This record gives sequence, structure tokens and C-alpha cells, in this order.
Amino acid sequence: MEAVIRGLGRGSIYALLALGFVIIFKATRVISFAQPAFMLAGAVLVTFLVGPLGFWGALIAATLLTALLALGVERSAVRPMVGRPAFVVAIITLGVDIAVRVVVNAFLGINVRQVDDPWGLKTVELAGLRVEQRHIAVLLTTTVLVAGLFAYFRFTRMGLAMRAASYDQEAALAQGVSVGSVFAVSWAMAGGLAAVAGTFVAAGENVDGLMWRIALVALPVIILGGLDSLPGAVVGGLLVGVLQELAANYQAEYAPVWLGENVSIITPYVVMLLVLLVKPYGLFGTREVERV
Amino acid sequence: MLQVTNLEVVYDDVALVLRGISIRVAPGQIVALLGANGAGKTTLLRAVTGLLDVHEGEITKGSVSLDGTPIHKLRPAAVVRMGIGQVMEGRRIFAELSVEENLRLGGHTSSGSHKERLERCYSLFPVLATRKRSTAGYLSGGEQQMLAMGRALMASPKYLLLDEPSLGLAPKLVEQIRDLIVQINASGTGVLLVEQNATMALSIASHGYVMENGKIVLDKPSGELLADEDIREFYLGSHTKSFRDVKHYQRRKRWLS
Amino acid sequence: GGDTTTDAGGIKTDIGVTKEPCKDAIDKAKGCIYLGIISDLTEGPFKALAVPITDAQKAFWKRVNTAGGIGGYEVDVTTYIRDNKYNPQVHKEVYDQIKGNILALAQTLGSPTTAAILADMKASNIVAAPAAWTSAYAFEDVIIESGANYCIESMNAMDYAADKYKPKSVLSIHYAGDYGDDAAAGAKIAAEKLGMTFSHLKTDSGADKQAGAIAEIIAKKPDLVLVTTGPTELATIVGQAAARGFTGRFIGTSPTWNPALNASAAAPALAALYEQSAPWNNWATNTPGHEAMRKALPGVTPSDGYTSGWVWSYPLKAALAKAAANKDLTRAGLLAAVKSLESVDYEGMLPATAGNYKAGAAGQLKMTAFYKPDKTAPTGGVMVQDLKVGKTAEAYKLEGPCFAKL
Amino acid sequence: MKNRPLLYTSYAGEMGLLNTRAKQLSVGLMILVALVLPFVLDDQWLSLLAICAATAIGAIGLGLVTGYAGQVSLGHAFFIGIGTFTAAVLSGDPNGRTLGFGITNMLIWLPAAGLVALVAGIIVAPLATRLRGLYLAIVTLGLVVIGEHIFAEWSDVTGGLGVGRPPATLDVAGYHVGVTDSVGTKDQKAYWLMLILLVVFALAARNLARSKVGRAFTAIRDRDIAAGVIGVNLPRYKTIAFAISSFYAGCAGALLYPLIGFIEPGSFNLGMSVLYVAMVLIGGAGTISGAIAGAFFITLLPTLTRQLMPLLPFISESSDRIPNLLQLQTILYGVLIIGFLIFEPRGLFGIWIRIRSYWKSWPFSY
Amino acid sequence: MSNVLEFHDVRLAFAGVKAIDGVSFEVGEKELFAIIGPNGAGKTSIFNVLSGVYRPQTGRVTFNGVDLIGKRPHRIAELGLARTFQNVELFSNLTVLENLMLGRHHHLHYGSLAAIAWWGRAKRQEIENRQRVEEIVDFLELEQWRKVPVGLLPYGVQKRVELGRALAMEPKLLLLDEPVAGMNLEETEDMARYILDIRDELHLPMILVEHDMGLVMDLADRVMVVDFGQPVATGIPADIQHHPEVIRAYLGVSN
Ligand SMILES: Nc1ncnc2c1ncn2[C@@H]1O[C@H](COP(=O)(O)OP(=O)(O)OP(=O)(O)O)[C@@H](O)[C@H]1O
Ligand SMILES: Nc1ncnc2c1ncn2[C@@H]1O[C@H](COP(=O)(O)OP(=O)(O)OP(=O)(O)O)[C@@H](O)[C@H]1O
Ligand SMILES: CC(C)C[C@H](N)C(=O)O
Ligand SMILES: [Mg+2]
Ligand SMILES: [Mg+2]
Repeated sequence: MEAVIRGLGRGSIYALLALGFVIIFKATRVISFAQPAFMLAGAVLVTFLVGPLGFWGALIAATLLTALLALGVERSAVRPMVGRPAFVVAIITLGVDIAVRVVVNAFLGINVRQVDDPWGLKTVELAGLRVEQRHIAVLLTTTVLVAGLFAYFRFTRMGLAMRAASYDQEAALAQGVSVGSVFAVSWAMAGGLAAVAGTFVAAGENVDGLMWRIALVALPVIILGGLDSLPGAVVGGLLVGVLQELAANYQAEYAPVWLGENVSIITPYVVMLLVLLVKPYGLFGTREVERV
Repeated sequence: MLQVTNLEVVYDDVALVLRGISIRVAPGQIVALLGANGAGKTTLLRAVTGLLDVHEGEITKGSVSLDGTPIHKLRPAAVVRMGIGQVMEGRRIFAELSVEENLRLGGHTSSGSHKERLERCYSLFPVLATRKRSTAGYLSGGEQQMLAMGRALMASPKYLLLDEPSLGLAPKLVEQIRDLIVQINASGTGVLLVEQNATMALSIASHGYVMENGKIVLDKPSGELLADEDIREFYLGSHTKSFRDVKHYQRRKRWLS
Repeated sequence: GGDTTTDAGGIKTDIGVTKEPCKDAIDKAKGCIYLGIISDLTEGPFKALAVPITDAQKAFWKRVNTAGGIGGYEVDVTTYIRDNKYNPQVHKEVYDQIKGNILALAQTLGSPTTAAILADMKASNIVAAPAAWTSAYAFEDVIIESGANYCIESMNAMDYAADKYKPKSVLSIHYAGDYGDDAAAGAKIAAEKLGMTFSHLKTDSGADKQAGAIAEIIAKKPDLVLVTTGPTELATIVGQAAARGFTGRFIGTSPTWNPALNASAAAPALAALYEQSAPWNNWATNTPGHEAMRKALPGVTPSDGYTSGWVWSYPLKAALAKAAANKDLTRAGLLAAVKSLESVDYEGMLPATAGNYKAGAAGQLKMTAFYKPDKTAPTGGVMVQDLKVGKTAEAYKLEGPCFAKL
Repeated sequence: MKNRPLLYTSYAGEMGLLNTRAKQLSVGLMILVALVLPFVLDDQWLSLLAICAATAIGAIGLGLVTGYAGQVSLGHAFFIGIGTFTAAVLSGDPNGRTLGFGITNMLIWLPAAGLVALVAGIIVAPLATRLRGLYLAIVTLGLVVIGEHIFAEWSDVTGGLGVGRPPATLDVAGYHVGVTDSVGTKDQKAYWLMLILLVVFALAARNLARSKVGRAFTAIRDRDIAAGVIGVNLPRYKTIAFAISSFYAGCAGALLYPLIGFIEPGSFNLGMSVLYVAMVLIGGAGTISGAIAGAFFITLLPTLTRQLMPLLPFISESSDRIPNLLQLQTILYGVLIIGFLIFEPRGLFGIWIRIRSYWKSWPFSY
Repeated sequence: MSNVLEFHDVRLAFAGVKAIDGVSFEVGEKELFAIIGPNGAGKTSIFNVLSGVYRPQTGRVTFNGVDLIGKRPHRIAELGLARTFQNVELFSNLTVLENLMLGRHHHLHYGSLAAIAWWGRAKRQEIENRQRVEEIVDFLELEQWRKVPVGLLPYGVQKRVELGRALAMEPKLLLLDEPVAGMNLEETEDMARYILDIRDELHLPMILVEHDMGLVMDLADRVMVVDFGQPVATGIPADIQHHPEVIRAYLGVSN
């Protein structure tokens, strides 16, 4: 049971990360491999800002700055690629990821840094269960953000415009959708989300150069949930988080030794493969329209 | 008045596709634009709606103006807001979105509720009402064409640019579309109609242009065009002749070349 | 150049020694001995240790040069610094890149990494000062190690814990390869001797890959956990195990410590449960060697890396000096000098018995000190037990690399 | 008539690989350069070029499945790994710390490595036939992650994560390529061997590409439904594409690591896959020569940046200073990928086309 | 006259939409059979069922005695059924020649290994088939476009290339989905000519789906009208043209 709660905490982080990917995908049909770099950038920014601004101040500032960084990247590296195959743009974002990560690593220096979150590794007793405070915090934060995002897409025209722009940019332009701002908004949002996620990954732990690897877990998550589905990202994230924790928890007892010590690392991918065998577009993904 | 003056358009910095085109569409008028494949009709429409960028095209000379205001430097979204709607060549509906979502998107630039305009669309195109929630991509060709028209109307445009709206439609639907254009026009919308189906286009237009190789070669009231010998032979076809009698070789006369 | 030449002073040289002065030579009249450094400088788990190690070595050799160099040569350790990312494959690649230009390696950091080049080093007569403490080095002529190896260090840790905490079960959590396996093997040998139940678990580097280790600790609830990883992994393991209610003791092998951990979220858990073993005394200790090091590195934030980098450099200096005295600064000459070394002057940082390479495994030092985390101390730790040889280690006769026995 | 190289008297002539004078000239020139190089370059460079050639074989393989057949694969590293370890195990020291059978003859371990990878490709192919686009890309990425895990854990074969094992031995039917002897230095010999192998693999790929198989690949890439309707067996050709690509990957891995000198199982990761994708894209997707050019370019990049060093005095050469060479290399790598894709979508191959059409029309076109 | 194709009581539905709702027809040897009907009536769906793109829920389709249902598209293509598409589906990065050679895909009998070796079997067959393709190039007057990537060609020419690709398959039955949609009069006349030539010279049975009534009525031997997936009438053009139900549902008053 404690494992499930830990899984939900971890899963919330995945959900945040996955939402970033999904938002960009919905608007541009591109999987942005730059998300890991933004996540790292966000966390590193917090470590620098937490001194003067305090944790929450730093979190907000870092979120905005990362959003700005994402915006800049979008402008310089992605915008010129409008209309080119999604796969090529995806590779561009890989280039961005590599370059940004080097810069961020340079700031990170050789030592581990901390985001100095208020929770650390402190725990509380909830209904007889020992629960880490940071897991509750991230669960709450994610709930608030997700609710906000859903409302945004539900009540503004942006949501529909994003999807339209992603399917056919020219046709969207012809309907008066400003595809440029759709791109910009989606990248900025995704950047911000990545920063929040990054900070929570680092909460209770350290920021180091390898942290970006966690962001990759968002990839099986979004495939599992369906590349263009916001609810899919949330459900997929939580599911993967919980399964991963359960795998970690019970592998010592149940998993054969030859599977190795870290079955939980590949759990997300195995789950993804299994789901795809049954549902090629994930749990909630939109089927591509194929007609001749 | 929608006016195109002496327009030149170049693709990829090399291909000069429009070579000094001038046309005008008065408020509430239907104007037909005819021309062979590749004459540059679509390009002209793109130039008006600001979509050349997407195709690496560029206006190198001339201007487009709406009621005297130049609009050829505006972005597509601004052009739509100024009241110019268009139905693109090949329909270009959003295949993955539902029918209703496509329509709502047509109203992207207009403020206020979509409800009323949606109702109007559904009454114009009852088929769409029955398929509201269906994925647009699975509609048949004709249904998609209707959806595209409906979508353009959602922005309540002052001028509507139609690029080959009868393409792939059943004869009865072509009639319907024709009547619809007349109906839309009757409510005050100016229409620029690009068509291969010259018979249909000229039957409702008050004025017609014929384009060849990026130039306007004929510019006459449609009545006169209908009477024109060349037009009759190359655009309208003679119903007396069967396709079975078509000769193996046929030289085509060009007005210019 | 590869051909053997003899200089004006009658010293034979071949690869990695030039008549031309070093780039930053103090005395432009002297020639230059090029030493390579392969270290974990950017993204590996030990970068926080490796960068100070490298800086200390630069300072060490600068001091040697200032003091007149070696046999009419100065020593350059800056031109051929390469990053291994703590990855054996990269290690081998960069080694291949620089090996044609250097006489010896002033540093080859890491056990699995060094293992990847060992065969070639032996074939090419390249002597190296390791930045690692694997027990295999006692059996390798080309490697001039310093201090007790991981195997011995673990035995000492077990003895120390047995005295202090009377544990019945021990779990060793370790990286794969010569570093982790060596420490785990030492613990295993000691556990048998001390009558404790022993188990071990391999773990990989990266905070995201510790779930298995943590789950194992929670499931097995051992009294003592020996950790042989990097600092990030240590923090994750100790912090989260504690958060999930684990209250047993942790002892970490020397490279697991990083003073920055005192600021991490895991700090309370570390302070409460963790202790640190070390092959020599830390930065603030009072010996001439420590004194010289502190003088050579003004203004730095103290770290165990500096001390280690400095200590590790003495044997190579001694070997070079001896080779120069033998008028043979070729690779073969240097190796011969190493083989004949019976002691090295560590300026008090290690006992006088240290550095007996001629004796091979029998010359192995066996003492270990213990520290515990303390925010206020210069390197973030205070001593809880001074350098000392434990009973198990004392009695243990090294007959081959320990890791083979895991 | 001489000046009209595009006039053919038979279909065979037209279909030939070197069907224009420009192609004949440039290929001839390239062969000449390749032959002269060992006499002018030092061993460091030759060994680097040998590595380039081996890498190029892998890039050609990815080019076939991704560039030609349009099946975006981020799983190439996995297949490279399989080939690498197959060869290493076959030729490994039977008494070493890791598994080995002592079969050091390349003529045995090379095809074996390719075939084992090919089989793995065939096993994976059914997934590929069900999925498309980015879904496939991520699933193949999953393959790499799962592969990494297997490689990390199966330490008898791989030595284990962070530890590794020695690679295969470069012996051809008893002749040692990996040691210096009277014939040449080991790097010279490796260079020759890799060059020959690259030519063989490239020719094979080129033949495949111009055959019905290659056309079927492109048809699947452009529009798979239509390809099916005109008679292309989609699952079959997707499987063939994966199989052949994996074969190339396996061979490339098997050849590459003996040149590098050591195998670390963690290196078969997403980063490696991306590197190969970048080669294909930067070289120009959908061409064999592009894949080769891309492989050479990306592999030489670190060394080239090092050569540029003296021009940039503010960049530190030692890796413990910021900004340093390593950072510059990595950033440059990222930026080049971005730049190439933005400014020259057809990659190095596109640049070549431009140069060629410039020369063709020089001083004026005919 | 024996039938090349028998299409019996086929039903196909998509999530509630009945695309084909009990359609039956047969096509005889050398017959030019036309299917007309309003948009969305299910004409293209019939083609998709025939070519294996869609699998109907019920019904029987036999082609020269072979059951087609459940066969994959490439199998059906090998059996000799070729088609063109409503929206041109060419391989736009490939040249005209390559597109046509793709049409000959299943006439090339060599495997991947032979392809890699090239010399011998593969080369010989490539040359043979290239000759066949050249005949089609002549037939459809595509000479000047041979080496042009089809994506760059005018729409009318693309439609012709698509026809050529279908012919290259040497089919036993040819399906044409709106071959003259979007074409001007001149191009329509050209296309009509090619269709007649195919019929006269190659004696191919064809099914034609087209909204250009002039073309259909002039060329077809028999016409079937469908509406809402259901057959409305089948007969010779002259009869169909005056069928009241057809006029109501499809032609409209003025035709
Ligand atoms: N993006 C582009 N880049 C380069 N050339 C283009 C581009 N789009 C169109 N052209 C060329 O411009 C010319 C005019 O094309 P346009 O699409 O405007 O013709 P059209 O009159 O609309 O023809 P159709 O009746 O086939 O729709 C054609 O020769 C076409 O090849
Ligand atoms: N893949 C699909 N999924 C869902 N519905 C489909 C699909 N394909 C076709 N339909 C539906 O089946 C019906 C018949 O479509 P079809 O394309 O066969 O019409 P058609 O007669 O060819 O029309 P047109 O003359 O406009 O081309 C339409 O209502 C269409 O929406
Ligand atoms: C000093 C440390 C970086 C050495 C490392 N732990 C090893 O032996 O592999
Ligand atoms: Mg047009
Ligand atoms: Mg249709």
C-alpha cells in the first residue's frame, strides 16, 4: 500500500512530464525530445534561485524562465521547420536536447546541488501508513496543474486550434488560427511543466546530470496513454508510476534473479509494449485516419 | 471591393507563376475564375489569403486590397478577421477532428457563441447535422466538400473564395452547391469562384476571368463569355459530341503562349 | 618520438620525454616528461572527486617542477588530460589517443576503467598511478597503488562495525566490476570470519536506478549495509531507506563520500546512520605532506579528492626519480625502477612502510580510518577512529584479486 | 556526341550504377584518394577512418530501414549491440572473465554477428508492421532500453554495466589484422580491411536499393496503403527492411569494437541510436552515399573540432575547465544536427547535388 | 458471357455508418461497368472491398472464381486486380518510371539475395520489365516525364501515371475511381481516349466510378446506381439516364 502511494507520487511526476510531451505533440505532431533538457534546466534554475527566493518563489521563477527558454528554442530551432516531416523535427529537438543539456551541465558544475524543498525525506502517518510528504506535495501540485490545463483546453479556443494546427497547418491558418502562437504557447507550457516536474524529481534527492533520464520514462507513458491524449498522459503516468514502484517492491521476492536488480527500470517499456500489442494507438490515442 | 492589382508571385525564388494579374470582386458579386490546370488560380487565392508563405511563395509586385486597405502583407489570421473566408483546394478538412469540431474551428476568429452559426450551417447542410460527431476524415468526398464550405461560412465572411468546390461531386450536389453559392451570395457575400466546371460557374457568375499561364487572357461579363466561341469549345464542351468520338490527337489553341 | 635516444645528461629516453621544454616550463632549459591523466571529469559518478584529484595532481607536479624537476626534466601533466566519463570503453579510447605521447600515466581513475587498459599497459610498459584501490593492483607491476585496497578496507569496516554495533547480518550494495566486487568480496570474507550472514546486491550508477537496492534493504533489514557506489547513489539509498523506516547502520567505501551530501535532503539520515571508511587521513591532518598540499592548493574548498590525488602522486615521483638516477627514463626503465622500489616517501601521509612495490602483494598496506558526517568539519566528516589494521585484515593473506572470490 | 553523357543505347547502360560521367569521375577520384591515404596519413587518422568505415556500414543499415523504407527506428543501437556481443563471445578468450569460444576468424564471427542480429530484427519486425510513425520510433526506443537492461545484467556475456569486456579479435582466416607486422601497421591493415568491407556492404545496399526490393521500400515509405494495393506485401517487406538493417547493424558492431578496443554494454543506448539517425539525416535520407557521408562526418566531428581548437583560444583544452573542448564538441554536435536539418534538408547529399549541378552547368548549361 | 467478377450481397459498416448495404453485381469479360451514385453512397468503399483495403462484414466476392474476401491487398493485386484512386496515390518522390516499375512488382521474380547480387537474375528481369514499362509509357504518351518525380507533375498527368501504374500490373480487371475528377475538358477527352484504347487494344474489363455523366453515359456498357450503400438500379446507360429514382437521388432535375 505504501508502495502504491509512492507510485502515485512518482507517477504524478511522470504525468507532468508526459503532459509536456503531449501538449507539444497535440499542437505540432512532434515528440519533443528536448523535454529532458528543459526538466534539467528547470531543476538547476531552482537550485540557484532557491537561496534568494525561497522554494515556491524559485519554483515559479524557474518555471517561467524555463518556459521562456523553451519559447526561445521553439523560435530559433523549431519554427523554421514548420511544414517539414514530424520525424525530422523530432530529431532537431534531440539536437536541442543535447546542446541545452551541455549548457545546463556546465552550470551544474561537478557537485550535486539541491532544490531545498520544504519536505526533504520527511514522512507523515496517514491512516497508519507512512507516507513521504514530497509525494503528497507532488500529487497535489499535479492535480492542481492538471485541473488548470484541462480547464484551459476546455474553455478556450486554443485546445481545438492546437489540434487543428497539428493536423494541417495550412488549413488551420486559413481558418484564422495563428499557428505561430499555437506553437509558442505549446512549447512554453511544456517547458514550464518540465521545470515543475524536474523540481519535484529533485525534491528529496539531488540534482545531477543524470537526472534527465527520468524524463525519458515519459515516452512510454505517452505511448501507453496515447500520444495526443491529455487524460492518457495522466492515467498513463500514474499507472506507470504505481507499476514501477510495485515492481521495485516485489521483485526481491518474486522476480527471478536473472531479471536483474532493477526490473523497475524497464517496467514502463514492457508495459508499453504489451499495451501496444493490443491497442496500437495506446489507451486513449486518436486513431490516424487512413482512407484511400 | 476586393481588388487584386498587377500581382506577381514567385515560388521558391524562381518560378514566376502570376505575371501581373488584376481582378476585382465587388461586394455582393459572384465572379468566376476559369483556367486550365496549373494556370495559377490557386496561387492567386493564396496570395489573397496570405498563405503563400507556407509554399515558399512570395508576392514580388502588385497589391491586394480590401475596400482600399492593402492586405497582402497581412498574416492569414488577420485576413480572415478582415472578412475573407476561403474553401481551399482539396477541401483540407481536419480529418481527425469531428465534423462539429471542424465547424467550430471555422469560427475561430469570431467572437461570441458558435451556436447560432452552427445551426445555420446545419440547416444549409443537413447531412452534416446527422454526422456531427463523426470523424471528418471518414466522410465521403462530397460530404467533405460541404463541410469545408460550412467551415468557411462559420466566420461569416464578407468575401468567400472558393477553389473548385464542385470537384468530385455528384451532379445533383453540384447543383446544390451552385444554389448554395447563390444563396450565400444573396445574403451579401461576395464570391470569387474558381472552377473547372465552367458551365456551372458561368451560369451563376456575373463576371468571369480566364487565366492562362499566370495572366488574365479574357475578362468579360459571363454572358459574353458563354457566347464566346473559344470558351465554348475548350471550356464548355459541346454536348452533341460523344466522348467516344474524341480523336487521338487534339491540338489545343492557346490565347497566349 | 618512439626511438630511444640519449640526452646530454646521459639519460636514455624514448616515448613521452622531449628535449623541448614543457608548455608552462619554469626552467626553459629543461626537457619535458609527459604524463597522462585519464579521469572522470564531466558526467561520471565520481566527477566531484575526480576534479579535485586532478587539480591536486597538477599542484603536486608543479611543486616538483618548482623544486627542480626530475633529472633535468620538468613534468607536464596538463597536456594529456582526458575524460573517461567513468566508462571503460571511453577510457580505452582516450588511452589509445594519448598513449603514443606519454611516458606514464599520472592518473588512471577507476577500477573497471583501468581494467580495460591494463593488458595494453603491460604490453607497452606503461606505468600508472591509479585513482582506485582495487586489490588486483597488488599483483600488477605497472600499477603503483597507494593505501589499503577496497577488499582490506571492507574487512576493516566489518571489524570496526563488529566492535561497535555487533551486527548479525550484513548486506553489501555495490557497483559491478573490480571496484564494487572487490569491496563486497572483502566483506564476504570478513563476514565468514566474524560469523555474520552475508548477502550482496549489485546496483548501477544513477539515482534513478536504486529502487532495487532500497527494496532489498527494506525487505532484508540487515543490521549493517556496506555501500560501494558513488555519492549520488549513496544519498539516495541511505535517504530513502531511512524514510521508509530502516534504522540499520551504513558504512561507505572511501569514494562514496562527497561533502556536498551534508546539504542534501538525505543529510539527517546520513548523519544518523552513516560512517565512512578511508585509506588515509583527511585534509586537515597534521603531517608535512598534508601541510605541503594545503600550501599548494590555496583557497580551495577542502575535499578528500585533493588529499587522494596528492597522496597517489608520490610513488610516481619516486619511480621517476629512481629511473632518472638509473639514467634510464624509457618506459622500460621506469618500469624497472618501479619494480625495484622498496619504499616511497609520502611525507608522513602514509607510514614509512608504504610503497614497497618490490615486495608485491606482501607490501600491501592494510590500515583504514573511519569518519562520520559533520557539517562543520572541513571535508564534511570528523574522525571516529584513526588509521588502524583490523584483526581480519591483519590475518588475511592476499593471494590474488579479492573480487574473484565473490 | 561525347558531350552528351545522358544518351544510352541500352537499358542496362542506363540502369548501371555509374551511369553518368560525373559519377564515374567522382567515384574514380574517391577510390584514388582512398588508395593514397594510407601513405600520407598517420596511424591515428587511419584508425579513425577505419572506425568511420565500420560506422558507415551501420549507417547504411539504418538508412535502408529508415531512409528507404521509412520505418523510423531508434532501435539501431540494440542490433549493433547484439552483433557486437555475438562476435565478442565467439572470438573471446575461453579462459577470460567473460564467455568466449576462441573462434577468432572474422570470416566466421562476422556473418554470425550479422545473422544473430538479423534474427533479432525478424523477431521485432511484427511490432513494426503494426505500428507507424512516432509510435514505432518510441517502441524501438523501448527496445533499446530493454536491450540495455539485458546487456547490463547478462554479465557473463557482456561483462556487466560499467565493466564491459574485450571485443572480437580481428583475424582473417588466421592472419592477424590487429597487430603490426611487415605488411603494415595494425591501423593500416585495419583501414584496408574496413575499406574493402565498406565497399562490399555499400554495393550490396546500392543493388538492393535499385531492385524491386528497394522500390518496394520507398513505396511503403511514401504511401503504404497504395503500396499494398499495387502488390507489395507490406509485412513481408517491412520485415525484410528490419532484417537487412539489423544484419548491417550487427556486422557494423562486430567490426567497430575491435577497432575501438573495448565494449561497455551501456554504450548501446539511445544516444548511439540517435547518432546513427543523425548520420542518416545529415548525410541525406534515402541515399546510400548520404549514409556513408553522414557516418564519416559525425565520426570525424570530434577530431575536427579538436583541430579547430587553436582558432578558439577561449576554449580550454583540458576537460576540467569551462568552456572546454568536450562541451564545445557536444554542443557543436547538437547544433550541427539542427543546422543541417534546417538549412539543408537533403543533408550532405543535397550539398553534393548543388555542387554537382553547379559544375554541370559550368560555364553554361547545355 | 462468363463473369470476371461476382460481387454478392456485400455489407460493410463503420461504427454505425452502413457504407455498403447489400450490393450485388457482376462484371463480364471485356465489359466496362460503371458505378454511379451520390457522394458517400459507397462507391469507393466497393473498390476498397475489392482491393482488400476494407473487409466487409458479410458477402461473397469472387474474381475469376477465387474468393477475395479476407485476402490481403497484395494478394489481390497478384490475382490481377488493379485500381486507381480517387485522390491520386502515387509515390510522389519517385519518378514516373519508378512508379511504373512498382506496378510490375509482382512480375519480378527474384528475392532479396538476388537483388543484393544484382548481376544475373535480378538484372535480367529488371531489363525485361523495363521494356514492358516503356510500352506503357508509349501507350499513355508519358515520354517527356519519364524521369520526373511524379510529385512535380501537373495533376492531369499524375492521373495518367496512376493509370499507367495500374496497367503495368497487367491486370485482369481494372478499377478506375473518378479518373477525370478535377480535369478540364481537354484532359477529360484525353482520358476518355485512353480508356477506350485500353478496352479496344487490351480487352480489359473495367469498373468505372465517375461523376462526369457525359463520360459515364458515353463509355459504359452497363451502369449501376447506388445510394446509401444500396443498389438503386442497374442497366444500360440510356435506361439509367431516365430512371426516375436515379434522377431524384443522383442526377438532379436539370440533367
Ligand atoms: N509550392 C509551389 N512551389 C513551386 N511551384 C508551385 C507551387 N505551387 C504551385 N506551383 C506551380 O505554380 C503553377 C500554378 O499553380 P496553381 O496551383 O496556382 O494552379 P491552378 O490554376 O490552381 O491549377 P489547378 O487547376 O490544377 O488547381 C503551377 O505550374 C504549379 O506547378
Ligand atoms: N474508413 C472509414 N471509416 C468510417 N466511415 C467510412 C470509412 N470509409 C468510408 N466511410 C463512410 O462510408 C460511406 C461511403 O463512403 P465512400 O467513400 O465509399 O463514398 P463514395 O460513394 O465513394 O463517395 P464519393 O463519390 O464522394 O467519393 C461514407 O459515408 C463514408 O463516410
Ligand atoms: C577514486 C574512485 C573514483 C575510484 C572508483 N570508485 C573505482 O575504484 O572504480
Ligand atoms: Mg488550383
Ligand atoms: Mg469515392
